[in-house]
Formats: sequence, C-alpha cells, structure tokens
Amino acid sequence: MKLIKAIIKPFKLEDVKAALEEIGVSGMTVIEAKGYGRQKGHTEIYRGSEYTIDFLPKTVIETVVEDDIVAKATEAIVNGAKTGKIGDGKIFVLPVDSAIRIRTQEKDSEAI
Amino acid sequence: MKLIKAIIKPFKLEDVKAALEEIGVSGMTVIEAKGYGRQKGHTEIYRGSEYTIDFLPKTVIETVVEDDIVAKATEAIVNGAKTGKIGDGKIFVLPVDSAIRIRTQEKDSEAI
Amino acid sequence: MKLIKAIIKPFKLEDVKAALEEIGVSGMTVIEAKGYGRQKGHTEIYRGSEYTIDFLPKTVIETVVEDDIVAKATEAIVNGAKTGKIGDGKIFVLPVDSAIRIRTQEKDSEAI
Amino acid sequence: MFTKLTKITILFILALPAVLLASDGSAINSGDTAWIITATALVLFMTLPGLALFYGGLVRSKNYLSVLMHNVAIACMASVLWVVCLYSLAFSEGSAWVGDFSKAFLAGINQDSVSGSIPELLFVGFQMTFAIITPALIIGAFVERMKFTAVLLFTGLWLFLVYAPVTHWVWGGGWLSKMGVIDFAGGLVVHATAGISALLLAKALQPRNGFPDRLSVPHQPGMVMVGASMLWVGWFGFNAGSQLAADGQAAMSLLVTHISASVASLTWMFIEWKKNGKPGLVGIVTGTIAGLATITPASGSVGPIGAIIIGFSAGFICFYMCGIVKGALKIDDSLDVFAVHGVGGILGTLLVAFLAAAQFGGNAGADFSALAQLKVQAIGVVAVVVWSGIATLIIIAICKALTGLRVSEEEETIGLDESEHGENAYNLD
Amino acid sequence: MFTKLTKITILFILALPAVLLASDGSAINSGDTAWIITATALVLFMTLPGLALFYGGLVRSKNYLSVLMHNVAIACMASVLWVVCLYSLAFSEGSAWVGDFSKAFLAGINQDSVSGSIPELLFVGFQMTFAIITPALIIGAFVERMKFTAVLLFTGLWLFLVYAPVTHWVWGGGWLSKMGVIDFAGGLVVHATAGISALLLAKALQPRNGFPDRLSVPHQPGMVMVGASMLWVGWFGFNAGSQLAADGQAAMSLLVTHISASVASLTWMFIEWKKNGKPGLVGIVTGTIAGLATITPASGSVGPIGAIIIGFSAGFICFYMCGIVKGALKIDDSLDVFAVHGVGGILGTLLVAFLAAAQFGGNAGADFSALAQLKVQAIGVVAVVVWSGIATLIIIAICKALTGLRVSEEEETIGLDESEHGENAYNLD
Amino acid sequence: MFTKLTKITILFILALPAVLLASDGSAINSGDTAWIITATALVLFMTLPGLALFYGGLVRSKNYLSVLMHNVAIACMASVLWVVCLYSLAFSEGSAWVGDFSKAFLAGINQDSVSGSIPELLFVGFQMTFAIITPALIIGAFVERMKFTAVLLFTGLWLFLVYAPVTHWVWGGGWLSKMGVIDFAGGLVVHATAGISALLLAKALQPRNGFPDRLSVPHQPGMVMVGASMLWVGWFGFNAGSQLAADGQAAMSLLVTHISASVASLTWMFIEWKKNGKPGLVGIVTGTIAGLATITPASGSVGPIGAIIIGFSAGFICFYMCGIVKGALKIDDSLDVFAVHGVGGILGTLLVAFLAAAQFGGNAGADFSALAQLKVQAIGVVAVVVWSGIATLIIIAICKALTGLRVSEEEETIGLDESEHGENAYNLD
Ligand SMILES: Nc1ncnc2c1ncn2[C@@H]1O[C@H](COP(=O)(O)OP(=O)(O)O)[C@@H](O)[C@H]1O
Ligand SMILES: Nc1ncnc2c1ncn2[C@@H]1O[C@H](COP(=O)(O)OP(=O)(O)O)[C@@H](O)[C@H]1O
Ligand SMILES: Nc1ncnc2c1ncn2[C@@H]1O[C@H](COP(=O)(O)OP(=O)(O)O)[C@@H](O)[C@H]1O
Repeated sequence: MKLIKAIIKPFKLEDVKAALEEIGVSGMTVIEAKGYGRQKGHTEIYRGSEYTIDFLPKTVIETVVEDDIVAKATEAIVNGAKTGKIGDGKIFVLPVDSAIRIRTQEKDSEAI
Repeated sequence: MKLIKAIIKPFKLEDVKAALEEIGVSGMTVIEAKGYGRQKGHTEIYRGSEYTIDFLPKTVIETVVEDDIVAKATEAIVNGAKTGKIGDGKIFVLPVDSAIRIRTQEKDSEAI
Repeated sequence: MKLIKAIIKPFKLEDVKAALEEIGVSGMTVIEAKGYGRQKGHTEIYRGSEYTIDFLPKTVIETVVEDDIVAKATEAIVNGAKTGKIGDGKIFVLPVDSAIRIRTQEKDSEAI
Repeated sequence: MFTKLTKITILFILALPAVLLASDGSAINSGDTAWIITATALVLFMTLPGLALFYGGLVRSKNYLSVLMHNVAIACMASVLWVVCLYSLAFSEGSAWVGDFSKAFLAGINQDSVSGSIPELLFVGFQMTFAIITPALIIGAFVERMKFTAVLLFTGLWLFLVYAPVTHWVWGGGWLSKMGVIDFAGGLVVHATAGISALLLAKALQPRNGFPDRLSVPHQPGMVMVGASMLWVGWFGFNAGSQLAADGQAAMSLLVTHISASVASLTWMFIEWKKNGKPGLVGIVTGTIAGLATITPASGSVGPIGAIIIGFSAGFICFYMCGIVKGALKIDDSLDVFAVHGVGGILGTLLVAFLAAAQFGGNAGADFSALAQLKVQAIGVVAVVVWSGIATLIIIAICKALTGLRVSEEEETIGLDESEHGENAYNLD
Repeated sequence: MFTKLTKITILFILALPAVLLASDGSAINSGDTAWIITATALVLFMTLPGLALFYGGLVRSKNYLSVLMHNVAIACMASVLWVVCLYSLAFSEGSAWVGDFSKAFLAGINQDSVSGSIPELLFVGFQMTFAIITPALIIGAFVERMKFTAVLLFTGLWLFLVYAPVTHWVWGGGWLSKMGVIDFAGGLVVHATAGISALLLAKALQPRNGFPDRLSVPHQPGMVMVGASMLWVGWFGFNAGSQLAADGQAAMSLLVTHISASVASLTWMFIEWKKNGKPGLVGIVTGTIAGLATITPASGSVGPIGAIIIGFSAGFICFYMCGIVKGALKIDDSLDVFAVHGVGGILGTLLVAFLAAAQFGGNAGADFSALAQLKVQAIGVVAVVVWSGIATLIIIAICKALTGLRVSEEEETIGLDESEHGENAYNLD
Repeated sequence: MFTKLTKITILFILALPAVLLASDGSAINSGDTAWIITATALVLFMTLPGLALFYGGLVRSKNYLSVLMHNVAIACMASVLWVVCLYSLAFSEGSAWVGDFSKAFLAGINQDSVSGSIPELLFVGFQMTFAIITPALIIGAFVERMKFTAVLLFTGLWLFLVYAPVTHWVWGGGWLSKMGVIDFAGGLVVHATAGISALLLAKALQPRNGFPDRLSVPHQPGMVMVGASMLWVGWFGFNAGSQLAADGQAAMSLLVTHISASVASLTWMFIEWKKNGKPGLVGIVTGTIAGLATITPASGSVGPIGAIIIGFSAGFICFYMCGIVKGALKIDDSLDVFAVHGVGGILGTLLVAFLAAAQFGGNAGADFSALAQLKVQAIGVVAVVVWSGIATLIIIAICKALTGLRVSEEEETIGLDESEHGENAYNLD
C-alpha cells in the first residue's frame, strides 16, 4: 500500500477527483495548504505599501492505494491536475505499513 | 517509530484524544480536512438550484509513536472514533525514519 | 528521498522558510494545524464560564528532499523554529518512494 | 393691523403641513412623526441584524445560521400576528387584563388616525418592532438545540399569552398602568417577560451536550461586538423613541440610555479584568447590553446621576448573575438571557422608584414618594414574573405535546444549520 | 384682543424656524425634512453595505471583494453623474420623454430652493440614492465573470439611456406620469428596469463556468441575511421616504412595506420547507427581498390587507421564477435579479391596480376604476420593459466593442478578487 | 374677522407641540430635534461599529478583537468623561482658552434647556458622539502593539488636554471661533487633532515588528469596506447634523459630503489603477474616507463644484501622503490616520477659504475675502497642530512613566487578542 500525496492547484480538485474515480480510486482526503516553490508569489498593494505574498493556495490530496495501481493513479492525477504552467505541483509516494477501516476494523487492502 | 494518521469525524476528536491519552499517547497534531469515500455527500438547495457537496468535513489526527504501541494506539483510536455508521474513517500507519524535538534536539524515542 | 514534516509555532514560519532557502531547499508545502503536547493549552473566560482550549495553533511544513541533505535541512529547521520554550514542536522524517513534478512529469530527484 | 393679520394667516396656511389636522381634531406633528419613523427603523435594526449577530457570534459555527433563522422567522411571525390581532389585544380598550379584537387587522385605523402627536399607524409600527425583539431575546436561551417547529410554536403562543396581555397591563391602559407603574420603554414588558420565560424554557430544554465543561467558545467575538453596537445605536430608538416625540425628554432618555450603557460596560470590563486577569471583548459588550436593558424602564424618569448608578448596578449585578445561573442553578440559559435581560429589566424597574426622585436628578414631581412607588414597582415585577412564568410553563407543555422541544442528539452533534436548515455557514473553499 | 394677537405674532415668530419661507414663498417643513434626510441615509445604507453584503454572501469567496467593489464604484459613479446631469435629465421639465440640461450641475438650486415641503437639494440627494441602488441591483446578474471596465461602462451608459428617461416618464412629469401610472417608490423605475436589463445582460454574458451543475454554494449565507436585514430596514427610507413627508401616509407606507416583507418571507420559507424538506436562511431572506420589491410600487396606495396579498404573491411567484429562469430559460442571472426584482416590481405594479381600491383597504377614491388603472399600469410595464430591453441591448453592443464583456477563463478561474482587483478576501493567516 | 382669529388661535394651540417654549423663551423645533436625535445615532454608529470594522479589517486576524476592544472602551470612557466635565470644559463660557466646570455633571441642564432650536441635552449628546469618534480615530496609529492600559490612559488625558480645549477654541466660543475660523463639522477639532496626535504617537511607539517589509495584508478587505460604508452613511449625521437643524443648509451639507466622498473614491481608484495596474477595494474606500474627512470643515460653506474640487484634492493628496509617511518618514502610522484624517482635515480647512466664495458656488456673502479667510484658517491650523503636538508629547511622556506604551515582543507576536484580552477572533472549529 502506498500513500499518494498530491499537491495541486485548488481549482483542479474536481478534475483530479474525477480522474481518480475513473480508475476506481474513490477514497481520498483533501487538505487546504499553502505552497512555496518555483512559482513566484505575488505582491498586493494597499494604500501604497507593497505586501509580498510568498505562499500560494494549494490543495493536498492524500489517497492510499494498493501498490499495483500507484502508477495508474499518479498518471490520473497528472492528467487531472496538469495545466502546463509553473506551480502545477508535485506527487509524492510514501510507503504505508497498514490500514484500518474504523467502522469495521477491516485491515489493509480491505480497508481502503 | 510510526506515524499514525487517522481520518475521523470531526466531532469525535475529543473522544479520540481522550482514548489516546489514556494509553499514554499525549502528543498529536490535528488538521482539518475534507473527505471523499463511500459516505455520500449531500445536496443543498438555494433558491431552487441544487448544489452537490461531495466532500465532507473530516479531521486528520497525526501522532508518531513507538512501534510497540502502534497496535494499542490504533485500537484506542478505533474505540474513540467509531460510531458504526459509514464515514467513520480510516487509520493509516506509515514508517518514520527519525524524529527530533525542536526545543531540545532530542532524537527519536526521546523526541516523541 | 525523504519527507520532512516539521510542526512549528506559526510565527516561526518565515524564519524556517528563510533557513531552508539558505541551504537550497526552496520547495515546501505548509498546512495549518492544531497541536496537543506537553505545552498546556489555556483557558478563556466568557461571561464567567471557563472554556479550556486544549489545542494550540501550529503550522506543519512538509518538504521532500534528497537523502543527503536531510540532516542539513532538519538543522536549518531547528535553527529557524527554536525559541527554547515548550511547544516548539517536532520534526519527523519519513521515507518517500518516488516523486513526480506534475507539470513536466519529471521524476524523483528531478522533481523536487 | 389688518395686513399683519393677513400675513399671519398666510404664514399659517403655509405652516399647515406641519400641523395636519386629523379628523378627530388632534394634530400630527411632523417632527415627532419624523423621529418615530426613524425610531421604528432603529428598533427593527436592533433585531435584524443587531440581535441576530450578537447571538450568532456567541454560538458555535455549526449553529450560527440557525440563530439568524430564528431571528428572521420570529420577526416575520410577530409582525403578521401583530397586525392580525396582537396590536388589538395589547392596545384596544378591552378590560384591565387584556384588550379586545376591535382593532384586529387594524380595523378602523387609517392614514388620518392619530395617537398623541403621531399617526396611529406609526404607533402600530413602532410597537410592532417591540413585539419583534421581545420574543427574539428568548432565542438566547434555547440556541443550539431547540427544534425549529418548536421555536415557531413557542413564539406564536408566547406572543398571545405573555406579550399581548402584559403590554396591555403596562402600556395599554390595563391594571398596572392604572396603578401608576413606571416602565418607560419595557423593563417589565420586554426584558422581564423575556428573561423569565427564557430561564424556564432553558430549564425545560435541558442543557446542551457538553454543558458545562465541554462547550466551545463563542465562534466570533467580533461579531458579538458588531451586534452589540447595533443594539446600542438602535436602543436610542427603543428608549428615546418611547417618548413618542422629538423633545427635551427624548433627548434626556437618549442621554441616560447612553450613559448607563457606558458605565455598565466599563464596570463589567473592570470586574472581569480584576477577576480573570484580562478585560475581554465579549465581556465589555455584554456589560453594554446589561446597562441598556437596565436603564430601559427608567429612561423616562432619571437624570445623568441616576444613569450612572443604574449603569454601575447593571454591570455589577448582571456580571455575577451570569455565573450564578450557570454555576449554582446549573441552568443552561445559553446566552444569559435571564442574567442580563431578566435581571436587568427587574433591577431597573425597582431602581427607578428611587432614582426618579428629584434628589437624584430624576424628573418626578415634588410629591413623589419613592417607597410608595417602590411598592407599585414591586407589584408590577411580581405580577409580570408570575404570569410570564405560568404562561411559559403552559406553552412548554403544549410544545412538548405537539412538536417536541429538542432535536435529536445526532442533529445536535451535526449542528442545527445542517440538520434543521440544510445550510453551512462558512464555505471559504 | 390686541394682546392675544400680539402673543400669536410672537409665537409665530418663535415658530418661524419650523416654517422657513423659501424665496418663492413656499415653505420648508422641518419635520418632513428631518425624515427625508434620514430616509436618504437609509437608502444609501441599502446599497452600502446592505446590497453589497446581500450579494457578496451569495458568491464564492474568490469573487466576494469584486462584488463589494462593484457596489462602491457604481455608487460613486452614479452620484457624480447624478449631480452633473442625470438629475436634470430626470427631473427638469424637458419633454414628455426626457428632461433637459437646465439643472446640470444643479444650476439654479440653492439652500433656499424648495420641492414640496422639503429643500430641493434634499430631493436631489434622496433621488440620488435611488440612482445608486438601481444599477447596483444589476450586479447580481453579472457577478463572477464580468470585466470591471465593462461594469463601469455599462453602468454609465445605462444610467443615461435607461434610468434617467424612465425616471422622467414616471416621476419627472413625463408621459407615464401624465397618464396616471401608479409607481410610488419604483416598481417600474427601479425594479423593472434593473430586472429586465439584468436578464439580458446575463444572457449576453453567458453563464459562469460550471453552470448549472458545478457551481459552488453561497460562501456565507449569514452575510446574505445581514445584507437582507439592512435592505429591509433601509427600505423604510425607500418606500416611506417616497412620501416625501412625515405624515400618516408615510406611516402607512412603512407598515405595508413591513407586512409584505414578512408575509413574503414566511411564504417562501414554507414553500421551501414543503418542497425541499428544510426551511433555509437564504430562502427566507430572498423572500423578504421579493416582498419588499413587490410592494414598492404599491406602497403609497394599499392597506394592510393589500400588503398581505402582495406579500403572499411575491413569495409564491418569485420563488418559482427563480427556478424557471435558471432551469427552463437556462439563463445564469446569477443572483436572480430578474426573478426577484424584475418580476416583483412588475407584479406589484399590476396588483396595485386592484389593491389600491377601497374594498382592499387601499386609499383610492370612490371613482377609482381598477380596470382602467390596470390598463395604464400595463402600458407602463410594457413601455418600461421594452425600452429597458432595447437600450440594454444597445449598451451591451457598445461594451462588447469597447471593453469586451467578460474576463478570460483563467481570470474567472482564479477569481475576480485577485485577477481584477489584486486582493484576497480572507487572510486569516 | 373674529372667527378667523379664533381659528388661528385654535390652530396655534394645536401646533404648540411643534413649538414648545423653553423656560427662557426660546423654542424647541421638533423637526430639528428629530433630525439631530437621528444624527446622534448616526455618529455613534460611525464608531460602533463603523470605525471598528474599518480599522479591524485592516489589521491581522490576531489583533482584530483588540481593535474592536479599543473602540468600545474609548467610546465608553469618552462618554462618561464627557458628562462628568468635558462638555463643560468645551462648551461652558470659561475663557478664550477653555471652558470652566460650571456645567460639570450637566449641572443646570434639564429637559427644558434649549440650545438653538433643539434641547440642550441633545446638543450634549450629539457633541458627545464627536468626543467618542475623535480619540477612536487615533487607534489606527497604534494598532497591533500598544498596551491596553496605555490606550486608556492616553485617551483620557488626550480628551482633557487636546479635545476639550480645541473644541472650546473652535466651537465653544473660544478665540478661534471669535476670529471667525470656519470649521463646520470638525476638520480642525476632529481630524487635525487626531491626525497629528496619531503621527506623534506612532513615532513614539516605534513601528510594528516586521515594518515595513514583512507586514501582513489586511485580514479582511471586505470588512474594511463595510466599515467605510457605515462611516459614509454616518457622516451624513456628522456633517449635515452639524447644521443642528433640518433645513436647506443641512441638505446642502449632506449633498456636498456625498459628492466629495464619491469623487475622492473614484480619484483614488483611478490613481491606484494607473500606478499599480489594478483598482483595489481597500483603495477605493480609503479614498471615500479621505473625501469625507476633507469636506468636513467645508461642508457648511461650499456648493457642488467646491465639493468636486475638494473630493479630487482629497483623493489625490491623501493617496500620495500614505506613501510619504510610511516610505519617506518611515513612521508606522499603521492605518494612515495622519495621511488620511490629518492631511484631509487640514486640506479642507484651507481649501474652504477659497471654495466658500460665491464664484465656486459657496455660500459666503459678497464681502467675503478668500485671502483674509485663508489667514484665519492658517492660524487655526497652526494653532491646532502645535497645541495637539505639544500636548500629545506630554501625554506620551506620562504614559511611558505610568504604564509603558508597548506590549512585549512576545505579546506582540502572539497577538493582542490573546495576550491582552484572552480571546481569539475566529473559532470556526
Ligand atoms: N520539495 C517539495 N516538498 C514539498 N512540496 C513541494 C516541494 N516543491 C514544491 N512543492 C509544492 O509544489 C508546489 C508547486 O511547486 P512549484 O515549484 O511552484 O511548481 P512546479 O511544481 O510546477 O515546478 C509548491 O507550491 C509546493 O506546495
Ligand atoms: N483510500 C483512501 N485514502 C485516503 N483517505 C481515505 C481513503 N478512503 C477513505 N478515506 C477517508 O476516509 C473517510 C471515510 O471514508 P468512507 O469510505 O466515506 O467511509 P468508511 O471509512 O466508513 O468506509 C473519507 O471521507 C476520506 O476522508
Ligand atoms: N507524538 C507526536 N506526534 C505528532 N505530533 C506531535 C507529537 N508530539 C508533539 N507533537 C506536536 O508538536 C507540538 C509541540 O509539542 P509539545 O509537546 O507541546 O512541545 P515540545 O515539542 O517543546 O516538547 C504539539 O503541539 C503537536 O502539534
């Protein structure tokens, strides 16, 4: 099992969700975040003073999947999230030791 | 050391915290999230238009514990978080290489 | 590759970001969280009733880096985040299997 | 001489719009009318959105919209019932106990009807805004757990059984009014009735889950302050408007209202500072409301010195009452309706017996006897408290039978916004 | 006898401030003036911040500031243009179709100029607040996608081509006024013009991305309620202020306005409850606005019974119109400007032909013929609808040519706050 | 003849409520009174919650509640002190420099006391709201870092040493008033005093941590707009209320106030658009406030043309002053109190010397000399600036000695809401 952590542009959430569902991944947890990277932030000017906004709104999607569909899942995320412009984000894959469904105490592949 | 990542219903946070404390786990980090899974979202109707809310509010609890108490900790979380209804959430266990307490630079088991 | 997950005091974010940039880490994702640990919460009193606030605002920084700079990076975070007072937070290091840059599909060390 | 007279006559004709004659010979004064139209707007503003925000900021975010919903729905219901027959029950002649239905649907009242120096229709409208805010005050007792159907039923019955008769007693020419009770703008009619009913309803409803140890803090203290500010400004309409004229006494009412609010706010702030170590925003503005509620019955009688005394008493006593109700009585009168409005209204009603006296700068005549007045005021308080109490218990019984009072535990946990109204307050993406 | 006269004379001199004589011999009444100054403040308050919040709470958080910005910029533009020449075009004599430029820059109007019983400058100011809110209503049609430059250009042209002439027709002594059309406070002038123009503009702009299936819910329903409350309170100034005097009719206007709002709110709430299973906050306050818009043209003519009928019709018909516009017509009139204001304004304009009659408690004389009046009202509706429509299409064409109507898809995705105004609404750290 | 006279007499008696005679023979006008009661409510509304929201939206979320707290506490303190003796110091006869204590605790003023054509108690109340907002304006200079104890001490002393004497000079019959200075509604008394004191206090306090490079953006620009809107509406009470009557000049004051606000808003918006590429919400509404502050001293003298000129100057000059104070002077006058209010107030005070002239549509008589008036105005400005400056430095020294000015760095980092008031602004779970 792997945890796929995808950092994407917020307005791409719907597309990524749809892409994941298409390949049968239908459980995920979504977190609002702020990102810093090559994509430069911007400045806002209020009453003549400049304020630099370094961190840009990003959305983190976490989904735990079986090892064999990691590749398909990351591909789906890329397809859903890609705009081709800087700041599209990253996907990280982390190992997961085990999973439990709280409601039923099912374990691992049954749980996700 | 393991990172236990539990996705639960928000109003169960207090119960889970209490259950974890009881078994001696007294450090954790909590993040608001939105979840998507078998539990269906709902619709809201404004002025005759239907809006589908896919993502439901969830709370993510992350706690890093020694390997030997992982089982006890997940059990405690299950006990605290379970309502028996769909949408109770999941627990994922991830391996952790190392830990540092920022204040003291203590490492690993001393740090958590 | 490792995922460094640092839980810090929110007002230290700028310092940690600066410290990381100095050693060449210039990609990170930041999440607001609430923490529970040795640092006690506080009480607020409204109209004579006491309310206990257990969870304190914390900021989670996640950055994926090459294995060889993990040590430098955690050191930088400690330097940026340390106030020496209880509640300064923790750093956890987790293994990462792979990384993808969504925009270019570059992989792993090219991606971060 | 003749030309002078002619000139006067001409001038007079020009001045006529200012002194429109009603069919029954009494005159509408445009200045008084201007002020009372404004006061009507101000008192409506107190509820919508003033009180709604004041209360809404104090609850958890998952119940915020339900509080606003209660305010709107109660306002609409009260307005319709007012015109249909409550106005008639409160202000038509009837008996010493209650009016009759002679003015139902405002029968017989038209643009030319006069009440004092203002159009009677305006008096109807001004008083309507009081009939809106009074049941809305009770919301504070039942937030976060009462069924919406029960809210509607309770309010409807309460307006008939409590508000209309008590208003008749005190302002509509009923027995308390004949006895000479002083209640300028509603210490009894508004705050005592609402406060007592709130206490009993809170008791009947049982506390919110988590009371008293695991409740959440007010979800937006800033919103509480905004609501309190609107209440403060609107209270000028409430108290100074109750003079029903734009004159010197209206000015005095405005001033003493403001002073009492200021003194009570500072009193509350300093007590809190001393007791808890920090002066808080929710505290200071709760003091404001206590000061406003307490001066209300007295605002037509006292002077600045009296206002300072009332403000100080309000801040002091209401502060401690909040703790007593929740701590000692263990009643979850959630937003302190009784401790602030009930206690404040009663306190002011009693204090005015002394502070109306000329020695305190009040405007009572030379033959005023504080003790005699105190007796009348005490009778008023007892009567209103007892009657409001009994009627509220009856209404609670009816609601229990017809709708049930309280939502299920699951609905309470989810929050009323979603479970009762299908909406969520903050969707910041 | 003589002393009496002298006394009268003295009294009169003392009373003079109340009856200031204007240079042309007519008199300013201080009470009427007091009320209309207040009404002017109330109507400004309706837009800033009332309407801004009402609309702002309904959009997504990423477009919230842009809605506020539209309100402020339109208010400022309309104010300046009003003084420069719109007032003159609307209210100077001119022809039956439009005024002239004789009062441009308020030429010839000074502190002593009188209009009825109030200073003409006050009439200018009061009417200015109507010229502010009317184009601001249209914002609801184009939120979340229209270019800011186009908003400014559209508004400027619209005020000249639609608002000023229609105002002249109905209130400025133009042809509809001569025909005897009843439009007390702007069912035609304000709501019908804005509603029709909104519909056409929404159609021309095309729907927002995601319409109708993937739109987001209102970002803060509580804010919608706060805005609606402010509109409600301010509407007292709008309708009762349109009497231009503090008298019995002003009181009646206030009362019927309030009743219609209350009944429409409850009607909407119960329909929604029945249809969707839950009574919602956004729903009930939309009902409020529908009730207010619909009574507007009738608020100088009907009585309480008429107000109840109007309120009920407003709640019922506007509720279903919301669904029809978005569902059947598939026009993304995003915040239902046409369904609520356009339909409401037209509905009230037609209903008043019946409800002004004495049988319904209206104030029409004995020789009033509902059918004859209905014909006039219908002519008014058709004329205003047709003219607003044609002019709006022309203005849209001009805007398309000069500025373009719509932001790019990327800007829309990012949200107008950031892309058009460089700001973000919520920075809670 | 006789019957006519009788009729007149009868009419007159009926009209009497409108012309209540005070004990000293002067008369209260109910229309004027109605308007000034309303104006009093409007000016209170400017501070609570108008200014509180305007300022509160500009700070970081961790200091938002402290800003509201400052507004409430200052309002309460100023109100109490006003009644205790500030009114007396400002408006009793005394000397050319300051009043005396003869009216302390409003001694000798009752319901029948008259000031002009309104009750003196109302004048007391109206002026009280000015004494509330003026020190509240200074909050903008010290947000996010000043100790709450110091805020209270500073404000108390400032009202005695700056506000009361300057008010006496200009409005209380003092030396500037005798010299003929024009300051209709407080360019000098309110905006110049507050602006200068703000600048010096900001300098003494030192900048906030992170100034100028690492400051956070306004936490809720929408809230800034809501506050500004309330200030705008309330300003009608401020300026048109300063006429103390409901007459043609009040209408003119309202109109020029509104025009200046509109023109200044648009000016600011277009400069920002041109300079920064985007027109922002915070910018346009800051322009609004600049336009309102600048017209304030002139709003009793100028016409529409003058208002346009003032509005344009205000938008232009205040825009650039914001940059100069923070950029060139490096003073962290955090919310631009000096650049907007100080500069605006002074600018308007000087411009009125020209724009009051009949050529610009002002209401000065034929013998008006702009240059002579300019000299008087300049003396007024210098005197007020110098005196406010000196007194503020003294007060700062006292505060440093008794309470200290600034919270610790840790408290500043945590935010004043939690460290000073023990509360948090947003608890959305
Ligand atoms: N090393 C990293 N660790 C964690 N998150 C990262 C890392 N690098 C980038 N990110 C996240 O990915 C987002 C996009 O990265 P950025 O460098 O701006 O663009 P791109 O991915 O197109 O090169 C960032 O805003 C940040 O949230
Ligand atoms: N594969 C997954 N990866 C990450 N989070 C998941 C996954 N599946 C479910 N979740 C999270 O768990 C929550 C509950 O899951 P759901 O399928 O609705 O109910 P249940 O756990 O009772 O079967 C979801 O809302 C989501 O936040
Ligand atoms: N075992 C843990 N797992 C996850 N997060 C933890 C753990 N222990 C502490 N934390 C996080 O670190 C923060 C600081 O920890 P705390 O014990 O209060 O202070 P310190 O790190 O100085 O000992 C907590 O608020 C919590 O967010």
